[in-house]
Formats: sequence, C-alpha cells, structure tokens
Amino acid sequence: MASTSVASAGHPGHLQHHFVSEEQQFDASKMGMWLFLVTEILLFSGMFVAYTVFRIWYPEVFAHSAELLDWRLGGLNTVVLLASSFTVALGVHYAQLDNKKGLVINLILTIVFATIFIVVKYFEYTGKFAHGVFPGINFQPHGVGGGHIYAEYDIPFAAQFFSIYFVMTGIHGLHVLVGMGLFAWLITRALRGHFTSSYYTPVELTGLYWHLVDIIWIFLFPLLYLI
Amino acid sequence: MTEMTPSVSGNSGTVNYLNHDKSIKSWLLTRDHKRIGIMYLVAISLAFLAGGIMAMLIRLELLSPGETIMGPDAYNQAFTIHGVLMIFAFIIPALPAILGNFVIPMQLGAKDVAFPRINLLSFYLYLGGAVITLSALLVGRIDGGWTFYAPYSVQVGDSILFVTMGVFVMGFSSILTGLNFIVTIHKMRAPGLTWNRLPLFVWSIYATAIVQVLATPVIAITVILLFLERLLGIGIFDPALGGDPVLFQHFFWFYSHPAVYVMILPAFGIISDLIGAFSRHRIVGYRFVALSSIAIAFLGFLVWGHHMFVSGQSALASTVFSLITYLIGIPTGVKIINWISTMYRGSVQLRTPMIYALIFLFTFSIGGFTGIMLGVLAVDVHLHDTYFIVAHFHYTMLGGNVIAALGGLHFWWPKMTGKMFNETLGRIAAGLIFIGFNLTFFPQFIAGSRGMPRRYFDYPSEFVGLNVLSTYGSWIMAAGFFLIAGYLLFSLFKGKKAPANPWGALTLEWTHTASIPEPHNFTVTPVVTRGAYDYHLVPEFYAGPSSGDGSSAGLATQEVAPETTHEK
Amino acid sequence: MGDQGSSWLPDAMSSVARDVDALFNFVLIVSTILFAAVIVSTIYFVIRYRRRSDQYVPERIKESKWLEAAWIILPTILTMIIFTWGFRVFITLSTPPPDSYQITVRAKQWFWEFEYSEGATSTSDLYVPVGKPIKLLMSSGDVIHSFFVPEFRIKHDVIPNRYTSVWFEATEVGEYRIYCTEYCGQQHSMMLGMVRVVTQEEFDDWLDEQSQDLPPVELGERLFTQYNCQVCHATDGSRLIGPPLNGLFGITREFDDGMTAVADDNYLRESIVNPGAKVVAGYPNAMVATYGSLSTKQIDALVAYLKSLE
Amino acid sequence: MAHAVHHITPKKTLIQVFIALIALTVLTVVTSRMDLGAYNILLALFIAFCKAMFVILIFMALRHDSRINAAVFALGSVIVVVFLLFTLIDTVFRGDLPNTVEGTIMEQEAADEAMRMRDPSREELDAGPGE
Repeated sequence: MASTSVASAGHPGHLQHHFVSEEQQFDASKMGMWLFLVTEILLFSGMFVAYTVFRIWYPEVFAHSAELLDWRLGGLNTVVLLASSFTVALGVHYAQLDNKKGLVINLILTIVFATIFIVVKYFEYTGKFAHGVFPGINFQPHGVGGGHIYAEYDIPFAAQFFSIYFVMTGIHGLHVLVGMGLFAWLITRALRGHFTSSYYTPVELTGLYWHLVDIIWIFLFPLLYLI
Repeated sequence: MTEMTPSVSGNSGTVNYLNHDKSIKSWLLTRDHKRIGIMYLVAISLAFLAGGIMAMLIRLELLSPGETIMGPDAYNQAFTIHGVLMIFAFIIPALPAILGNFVIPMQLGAKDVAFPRINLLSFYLYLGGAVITLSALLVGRIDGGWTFYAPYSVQVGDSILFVTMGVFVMGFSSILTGLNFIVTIHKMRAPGLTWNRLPLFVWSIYATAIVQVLATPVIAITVILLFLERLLGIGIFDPALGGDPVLFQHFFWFYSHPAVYVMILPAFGIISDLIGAFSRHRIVGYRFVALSSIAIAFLGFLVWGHHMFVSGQSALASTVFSLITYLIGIPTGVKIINWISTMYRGSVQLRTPMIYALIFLFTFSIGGFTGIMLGVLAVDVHLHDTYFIVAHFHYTMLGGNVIAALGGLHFWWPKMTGKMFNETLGRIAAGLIFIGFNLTFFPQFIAGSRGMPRRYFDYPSEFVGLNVLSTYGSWIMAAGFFLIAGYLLFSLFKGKKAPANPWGALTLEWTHTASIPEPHNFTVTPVVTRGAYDYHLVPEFYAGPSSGDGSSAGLATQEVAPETTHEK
Repeated sequence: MGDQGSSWLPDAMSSVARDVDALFNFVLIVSTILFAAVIVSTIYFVIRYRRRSDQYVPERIKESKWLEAAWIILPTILTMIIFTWGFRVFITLSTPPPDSYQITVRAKQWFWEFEYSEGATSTSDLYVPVGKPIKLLMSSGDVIHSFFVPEFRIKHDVIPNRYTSVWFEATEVGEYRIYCTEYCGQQHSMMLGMVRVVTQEEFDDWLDEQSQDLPPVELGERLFTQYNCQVCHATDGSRLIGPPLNGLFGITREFDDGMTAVADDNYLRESIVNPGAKVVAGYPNAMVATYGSLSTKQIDALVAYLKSLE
Repeated sequence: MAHAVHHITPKKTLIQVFIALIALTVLTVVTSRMDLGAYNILLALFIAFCKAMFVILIFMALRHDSRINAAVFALGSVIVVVFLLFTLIDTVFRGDLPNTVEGTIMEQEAADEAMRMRDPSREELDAGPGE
C-alpha cells in the first residue's frame, strides 16, 4: 500500500519533492491543519476563561446585560453559520466526487451565508453603538430602543460584559472575514479546474477551518445571547 | 536485502547545501531546513549579543549601590530589554529553531521538514517580530519588565505596544516551528525508524513542539487583551476599571510557565545525545527519558500558579499548584540519574561537547534543587521576587538551555560547517564559562535569600560584596563567550576539515550524511535497523584503526525488510 | 528571642521566622547532600570509565526495574514530606491570630503609608510594639507593589482595588527594612521603609505624640522626609529629577508652556496636589499625582516648611 | 491510490446532521426561556457540546480520520479545560484564607453606599475593610 503507483508514475505537479507519496503529503497537511485549529481553540480559550471568571463573579450583571442582545438575531446567525458549514461539507463531498459544478455552487453558497452573517453582525453592532453601548470606558448606554431603556443597563461591570461580547464576537467576525477571502480564492482555483478527487487539499483544509469558526459560534451563541 | 554504504567522505569537491547555489537570493528564499537553521543561528546570535550587552550593563550598574553607570530610568529599560530579548528573541527560539531545524530532519532520515515554506515564513516572522520589538526603542522608554504585569503595563508609555506586538509576532513564528516539527516527526521518519529508535533529541523537540503549539496562542490573546485594555479600557485586567490584575498573571503564566519547558526540554534532548555519544553507551532508561519529556510537557501546563503564591490568588490554588510542581520535579530528577548511570561502565571521552554536558549536570542540578525550594509554599513566600529567583532562573535557563546549546553547537558544528574547531580553546572557553557562570549567579542565591529584591537599581550596602563577585563573574563569562565566537569563526577559515563522523556517534546525521551534507541530505533514503544509541550492536564500526576520531568507514547498516513508519 | 541567621538567611525576628527557617534549612541540607551525590558520582564515573581505547565498545548494562522504581518512589515520598511541611507553615503564615492589632497600609509610587487605629499616621516608618501580633491590611493606590520584610520572612503583593494582608509578631526590639518586591516603576528600588519595633510603652507614647500638635514647619519637614520628597527635590539648590525647592517662595517661575507665575501659597499648594498643572521649564513632568490624599493640615504644614527653606 | 482511502461522507448523512443541528439550535433557545436555575447553563453547554460533536465528527469527518488528528484535537480541548479549571480554582476561591479579602474594594464601597442609602443614620459606617 505504501508504495503507490502514483509515485512510481512520476511526481504529480502538486507533490513536493520531500514527500514520498501524495498520501504522505495529504496526511501531513491535514495533521498540520488540525494542529493549527488547536492553536485557534486556545486563542479563543483565553476569552472564554475571562468570560467564565467574570460571569461567576457577577452572574446577575451578566444575565441583566444579556437582555440587550437580541436572541433572534443571534439565532438567525447561528442558523446561517450552520448552513454555511453544511454547504462547505457538501463542497468537500463534491470535490471528492470530481463534481466541479457542485463544488463551486456550494462554495458560493458558503460565501453568501457568511455575508449574511456579517451583515446581521453589522446591524447588531451599529444598533448597540447608537445607544452608547461600546466596549470599555466608552460604555454609556442611553436612549430607548427595542423595548429597552438603555440607562437601566448602566450598572457596574456591565461594561465588562459588553467588552467581552465585542472582543469575542469581533475576533470571531475577523475569522469569518478571513474565511470568506479563502473561499473566494478557492472558487477561482476551482473554476480553473485545480481540484480533483486526487487533489483537493486546500478545499479540505479551508473547510476544517470554517467548521471550527462555526463551532466557536455554537458556544458563543448560548453563552452570550441566552443567559 | 541490500547492503547500503553511507556517504562517508568529507566534502571536498562535492555539491553540498552551502555551495550548490551561493547567491544571496538562494539564501533569503531558501526552503532548505539546514540553511534556515543557519539563518536562525545568525539572527538569534545577534539577539543573544544584544541581550548579553544589556546583561553586562546591568551587572556593571550593580557593581556598587546607587548610580554607577546609569540612572534608574536607564536601568529599568536595560533589564526590560534584557528580559524581552533573551526570553522571546533568544532562548525560546534558540534550540528548536537553530539546532532543531538543522538536525531533526537529518536525524529522521528525511529530506526536509514537512512544510518547508512555512518554515521559511516562521523565520521571517521571527525576524519581523524582533524588529518590531526593537522599534519600540524609537518610540520611547521600554519599561515594565518582560512580564508586563497589569496594571503597570496599562499605564506606561506606548512603546510597550510595540514590544508586545513583537512578542505576538514572534509567538506565531514559534507556533509554526512547533507545528512543523510535530508533523515532521509523525509523518517523515525514515523506514525502520520506529518511535523506540528515535534519538532523544527528536523526542525532546517533539515534546517542545507540543508545548509551543498549545501554549503560545494564549500569550497571543493575552497581548490582544492587554492592547484593548490600553486602547479601549475593557476592564478585564485593569483594577481601576474593575478588572482583576491577578487574572492577567494567570493568563501570562499559562503561557510563560510552559514556555520554560520550551526552553529546557530541547536541552534535555541534547544532553542525552551528548552523553550517549561520548559514553558510547545506550542511554539508561531510554523509554523513561523519552516519555518523561512528554509527561513534563503536559505537567508543565498544570503548575503556572507557583509563580503566584504571594499574588493574592486563593490558597487552594497555591496548594494545588505547589503539589503538582513536585510531580514535575521527580521525572526531571530521574532523568539526571539516568544520564549519570549512562556513564557507568561506559567509555567516557571528554571532548568539548561532553564537557558542556557535565557542566549541565552541575548547573542544572543546582537549578533543579533550588526549584524544589521555591516550590515549598512557606519558603517561597520569603524567596519570591528576590535575587534567589533570578539566580534559580539563570541556573536553569543559562545553566540548562544555554550550556546545552553550546554543547550542541560544538557537537554539530563540524556537520554544519565541515570544519573542526580548536579543541584546546574549546576546553578553555568551557572552563571560563563554568567559572564565570557560577561566580555570577551563585552569590545571587545568597543575596536573594538574605533579602535583596529583584529588579533593584539600588541596593543596601550589606549586599555590596555579593554583587561585586557577581559582576566579576559576568566578565569572566563574557570572556568565555567571546572566545567561543572567536575560535568558531576562525575555524570557518582555517579549521581542519571535519570527517563525516568525528565523534563516532550513531544517529543518522552522522552515519549517513557527509560533513557538509548535500542539499537533500541523503543520496538514498536510509533504512534504520537499530536504536539511536545501540553502540553495542555495531562493535565492528569502531574496530577500524582510526575510527574513533573520524571516518565512519566500515560502518554498514544492514537493511532489513523496510517498514512503513508514517501512520495512516 | 530572635534567632541568629545563617550565611543564607538574615536574622529571624518574627514568631514564624523560625518555622520557615527550619524548613528552608531542611530542604537546603537534603538538596546539598543529593547534589553532592550527583557530582561525586559524575566525577567518579568520568574518571573510572574514561575512554582507554577507541576500539572499545562497552556492553549494554542491565537495567533494573526495581532501581528505577526506587528512584521514583523515594523522591516522591521525600517531596511529599516537604510539601506537607511547607503547607502547614504556609497556613500559619497566612492566618493572622484573632487578637492581632490592625494597621492599614497604603502603597503608592513610591512610598508606604501606615494608618493606625487611633488615627495616627506615618509614612515609610512602621511603628509596632514588640511581642504582639500585628496584622497589616494593605491596598495599593496605583500599581501592584509587594510588602517584604526579610527578617520576618513575610511577603505579600499589595494590589489595587483589593485588600490583602500579612501578619507578624516581632520577637525583638529593632529596626528592620521594608522592601517593595514587585516592580512598580522608576523608583521601585527606592521604595523602602523601616519597621521600627519598640516596646509597648514606647509605642503607646509614640501614638500619643502623634495626636499632639507639632508646629507646622516641623510637621512639614517630617512629612517632606516621610514622603521621600528629597529623592527628587534638593533643598540645597542642586538639580535632581525635579527642581530644587529652597528660596522658592515669592520668586517668579517659568513653566514649560512659556507661562510664568509668582510662587505664592496657592502655587505651592497646587504643585503638591496637582503637579502636572504647572511644570517648571527644563524639568520633566515626572511627579506622580498621589499627594492629593494629604489632609489640608498636612498640606499647610508642607507649604509652611517650603516657605521656611532659604 | 492515495485518494481512494479518503472517506466520502454520503450526502444523506450531511443533510441529516444539518437538520439535527438546526433542531438542537431551536431546542437550546426554547430551554433557555424556561427557568431551570443552575441547570440552564449546564443544559445550554450540553446542547452546544452535542452540536460541536456533530460538526467535528461528521462535517469535519474526524470519525473517519486518522486517530492522531483526533488525539491532537482532544489534547487541545483538555488543555483548554485545564486553563479554565485551574484559573477558576483561584477566582472562585479567592480569599479562602484571611490574607486576601474576597471582594474588591469597589464592591465593598458600593455595598456600604447602598447600606448608607437605606439607613442614613449610620454615618459612621466606613468604606474601610471589615475585620
């Protein structure tokens, strides 16, 4: 099994010289990606730790402040992001079956869902900013909107909740934007026919990255919106 | 069944990784792990030089109480720059990035690391990070120490943004290096090179890489939060806004304690290789030494709070962290016993690299025992943040990592450059460093336990004697380092040509590559049939008349049925 | 009675210091013995088994499972003893007796303020009676500091926005230095103080004296040295970090924004409370605005003292 | 051939998992609106955990991937738990011995202020620390 016919048939263009076989190269890339995902998890873990520490210290403040976050928008974004994960998984599925059309359509759908996510996020952020709900020392809620009297939320440590909210969703949103760029790049390559059932490593790896971004949101949604 | 004769000759006339393309561009854009290792060697040596100059200035200032050569502002900057450069730009990357890069693929029988382009990227990230860090000098005073404790780091000047940004970027370099090694060690081993046959340097770099990948992202998020604390006042760490400064210390040490294992674990590996090669003896308790590196790497994540016994953290946390600290001390101690036992009934040869291994046993043992003292809850209350800590840290880091790095550099120098250094000067320099090091740092233990706090520009007169000794020691040590730099550079031009295997070691980089190795390391992928230290299995290798000091002629490894090693 | 220290430790001058020292010395002695064993066996093996022939390849030695196990189990037992011992002393160190006399400590860049329950205050000098448990309730006004008295073997970080404490019972009359051990900025190494351990009678007298009225100039002079003003401001006309302060009253000063003002009462007051408002030309705006907490009486006294300087 | 080894997740499975994920999302919203006390957060985390496992095992195909990748992921998750738990051992038990006061000075001042509002006669009540 180890000595593949591919290797003896000469190096395919995408096989680098220091690898023995395509399989070794694919396995290595994939393991590298999983390791990278682990670093992403640990990056976010710092924010989850900060969240947990402050939530345990000030549970009422967190519960009260979370009322300002609209669970409907958060829920919509959850569904949108889950759908994009689904289309990415389908994309990999089609790449494995040499179905270029299926791959491209699903990658485009993924970008569409990601765009919806970002647009919703944009309206959430600007809605907060309009009422003075900023991260950090600029936190000065005022005005009335969405059934909330914002001044009621100007309590000690509410600023911490919103700081954590903005930092977590902000860094998560940054990851979504990066993912959109990667998918755009994948689409151009897919259209040029770079991917086949024997070589679709970039699709697979970007897909793994995207699923991780989805998983982070799966935890962010109940922790921030549904307290 | 084929007979495979390793490449044995020197390098004259043949194509090697240094001469196959001499253009500047071929260096700057190289993906060859060996060239990247050499570029790291140059860059990191410069960082060490800069950090070392700062250290000398610090020692000079402390020669007498009050202002000796600089005021408190300059002094505080000097120790901050010393700490930041030495920790983030020197000691964390030093062993994995220089020796790991150069040696590991060859010890694995691989042509390169798994991701050569990422390897080059990580070099430039390192360079960029170091430049960003140093650019802080142009912005303003660099202050706060290498620990950046909040809220002081929230209040000092903006130059700290550049310092921490540099640390952030160098962190990515470290992550990518670690990621590369894990994949390389898993997927790129030569046929027959099972986990039980790996050189212990490979094991230790593997454990190191795990720590790099798992711990470094946390310093990244810590730096991001510190940034936002300064820019937006998010109130996570800043007590003036309701944040918790002790939480910052948790974040910081969650990275920085495992980071000391990034510094010391590769040193363990080098010491194992050196003691094995120069005792010509299988490392006693090979499996224990190998697996304990992994255990130490994991346990290293569970002890960060022993830096915080007097910080105001809960006593429960202090107790738990103290308890686990001992658990990590035990495998380390057993390793030392294993190294000593390896010399028992061995054939010990005192060449320069081996002398460094022996110095390591001396200095690192002191570092380890004082570490146990610092792990004792009640004793640490007295010793915390005094010069005792400074001395302990330098005994483990300089006396551990740097001594091992010097041993490794001398050991692999012939392989890197194809030249032998002057053995006599090598021994003299080792002696200077041993004496200078102990004279510099041993008095600091006493100064510390008698009450002298760290990071002090000025100190009471009762500590004068100890500080004077320490400063004199630093001059002797510096002389040693300059001597090493001198004869190593000299050997490049005038050194004797190195044979392929000057030490008679049995790992693949010695038995199967030339000194200097060819661009892709191996003409034929080697097939491994024995462990890295199974000297007793190949007595015929040493039977030749001149075998000990050089040519490995006569060595032939029989090829058994090739095994596929990389996992599915 | 306090114990003599060793070459390793300063004199032990608090009730808990002896417990800490016993533990320290135990670990030190055990470590020294083990370290000697490491070095002696290393040197012995290096000489005894030195390479005599390049051709010689030693046999592989038999590894003993029992020996390996012993190497693991014995140090484990030893370290667990040390851990338990350290834990017990740590609990003692961390738990002030209920009858402790409480003094409030405020750490600021770069001095220590002490407030006694009778309303008396002192700066840099901590007065305590001998043979009585003292609890220091500490907080910081700016960054993290750390309170350390080597002779008492006590240390604890002093953090902003949270009270922490240390306790000690001094066993002998004397003076023992206080250090700040957490890096806190430019004058970190000058943030020293002194514990003045006196008899109970002297302590009571001192408290009484504190509540009496001193003449303003005298009180001002005392405050001036207590707050370490002389570290940055000379009174003999020489240039330190800040401008010298003698002969100041009534003259016209120039500031770094080009403005000038006559140094009157109001100017002096403002320069103490809000030093950044008018910065003397040619000097950095380096003074920390932590003196706003001084009482009106104290500020008046300081102004009176400054006016008296020729 | 190398690629023949790769597991191809059937489309049907992907669709089923997607439906399950949506259902779990609805479930977590519904349960969060019921008052279960401390169980709210545990339930929400359990549901999130299940959703994450679906994504990891099926979408990311870890179920059919090499075991070392699963080990990498598991190790990373364990370290996250270590980070969280060991930090909480401090923050939850802060002030368990009398050498550190549990609450911050700000909290104490706010509490004292609140008491003074309720009972103006207690002027002597100081913001200082309690015994």
